[in-house]
Amino acid sequence: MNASINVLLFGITRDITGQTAIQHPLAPHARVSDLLIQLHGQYPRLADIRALLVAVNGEYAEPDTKLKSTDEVALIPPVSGG
Amino acid sequence: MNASINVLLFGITRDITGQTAIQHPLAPHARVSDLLIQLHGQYPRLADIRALLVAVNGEYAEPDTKLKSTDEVALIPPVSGG
Amino acid sequence: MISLTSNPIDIASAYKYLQADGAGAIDLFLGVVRDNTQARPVDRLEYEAYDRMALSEMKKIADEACRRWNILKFVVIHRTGLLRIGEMAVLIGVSTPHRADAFDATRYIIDTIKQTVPIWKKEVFTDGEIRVNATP
Amino acid sequence: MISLTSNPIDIASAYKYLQADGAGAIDLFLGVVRDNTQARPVDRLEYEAYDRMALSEMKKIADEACRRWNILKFVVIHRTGLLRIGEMAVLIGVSTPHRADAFDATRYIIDTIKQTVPIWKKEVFTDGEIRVNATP
Repeated sequence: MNASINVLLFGITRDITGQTAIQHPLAPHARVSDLLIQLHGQYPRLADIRALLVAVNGEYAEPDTKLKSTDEVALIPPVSGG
Repeated sequence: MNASINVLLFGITRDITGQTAIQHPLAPHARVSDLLIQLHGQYPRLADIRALLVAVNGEYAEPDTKLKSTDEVALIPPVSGG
Repeated sequence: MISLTSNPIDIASAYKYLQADGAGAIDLFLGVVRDNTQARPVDRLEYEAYDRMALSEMKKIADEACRRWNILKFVVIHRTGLLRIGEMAVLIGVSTPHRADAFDATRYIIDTIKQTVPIWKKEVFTDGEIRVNATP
Repeated sequence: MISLTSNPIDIASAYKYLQADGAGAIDLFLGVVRDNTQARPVDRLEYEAYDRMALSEMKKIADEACRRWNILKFVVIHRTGLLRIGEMAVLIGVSTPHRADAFDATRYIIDTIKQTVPIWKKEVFTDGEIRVNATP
């Protein structure tokens, strides 16, 4: 049984993927940067976003943050609220 | 017949004079500074006000502004609105 | 819109007046009667104005703000008479396309009002003492 | 008070909430939907938020403002969903004893919200084109 992780999508990442969330396979010891590389492979247009950040459990995360399958991950393209 | 000028009083100048306006004799060719000197003589406590300005017809006036009897003069102690 | 009034200032109608299709930002500054001045308990304030000149000086300030910033609409309302704790003494409102102008203009208007507009505040402290012309 | 809401923002209740006996100044900033972006006519906006994180990021910003300035009460309300021209997208309100703090804190809060809070705007132009993620 392979582990997977839930990735929430917002803003332009919804338009690129056509989805509001995806289940993505999670390799053991995977970090945020590993997940991003895989998602870029799957959705090349994600690489066009000039500053794509990742949140883990509702907090901005660093590229070397480790992931576990119970984490809530979210792709955060440049915000435009206010 | 002596000319006179109407002087409106506001703020602390009302408390000092006990009035909201006074009629003051107006010498020929009198300027704002002449009027202030006379009023200081009559109400010495006016000299305690750290920056007493004078308005003529609703505009801040200079000490050398000439006065005529039809002018509306007002004593403007430091303002404290807002 | 510039006014002096002895009635309570209504924020909703000021907001309504400030609306403009090109407005992306509205800043509203409210000057309120606080319960103390330099830690001394205040009971109430009384504002007195040289009405005609207060209006013309407020207009000069608003005109200058309109020269300096891209202002779509503005409201300047100063209350006179007896005011209790929590009541609004002054409302300044500015609508602009972008927010920096709204903040800068509103701040300029209130700062300048406090320097040049012939309105005077009498502070009545809870111990009964009255102070005239304390500049803040 | 911090909230995200899909209902129209009510300025009167925000003002009521901001009142405090020690407040001498209240600044209210309203971000409003304007009829154009860079001279291009806008029909409507749609705001989408990562709710849980938007709330926690707004709280961080307000907490930091409370550390920097003497704030008595604050209100931060961001609207989500479909907004028409003239509707309020965001309201920031701060009450303080003195006015400089109210202006500085309000401006800090709105500036920082635009940088860090996960809320996204979709602009729908009158010609039907949709633009996502244009940062202002």
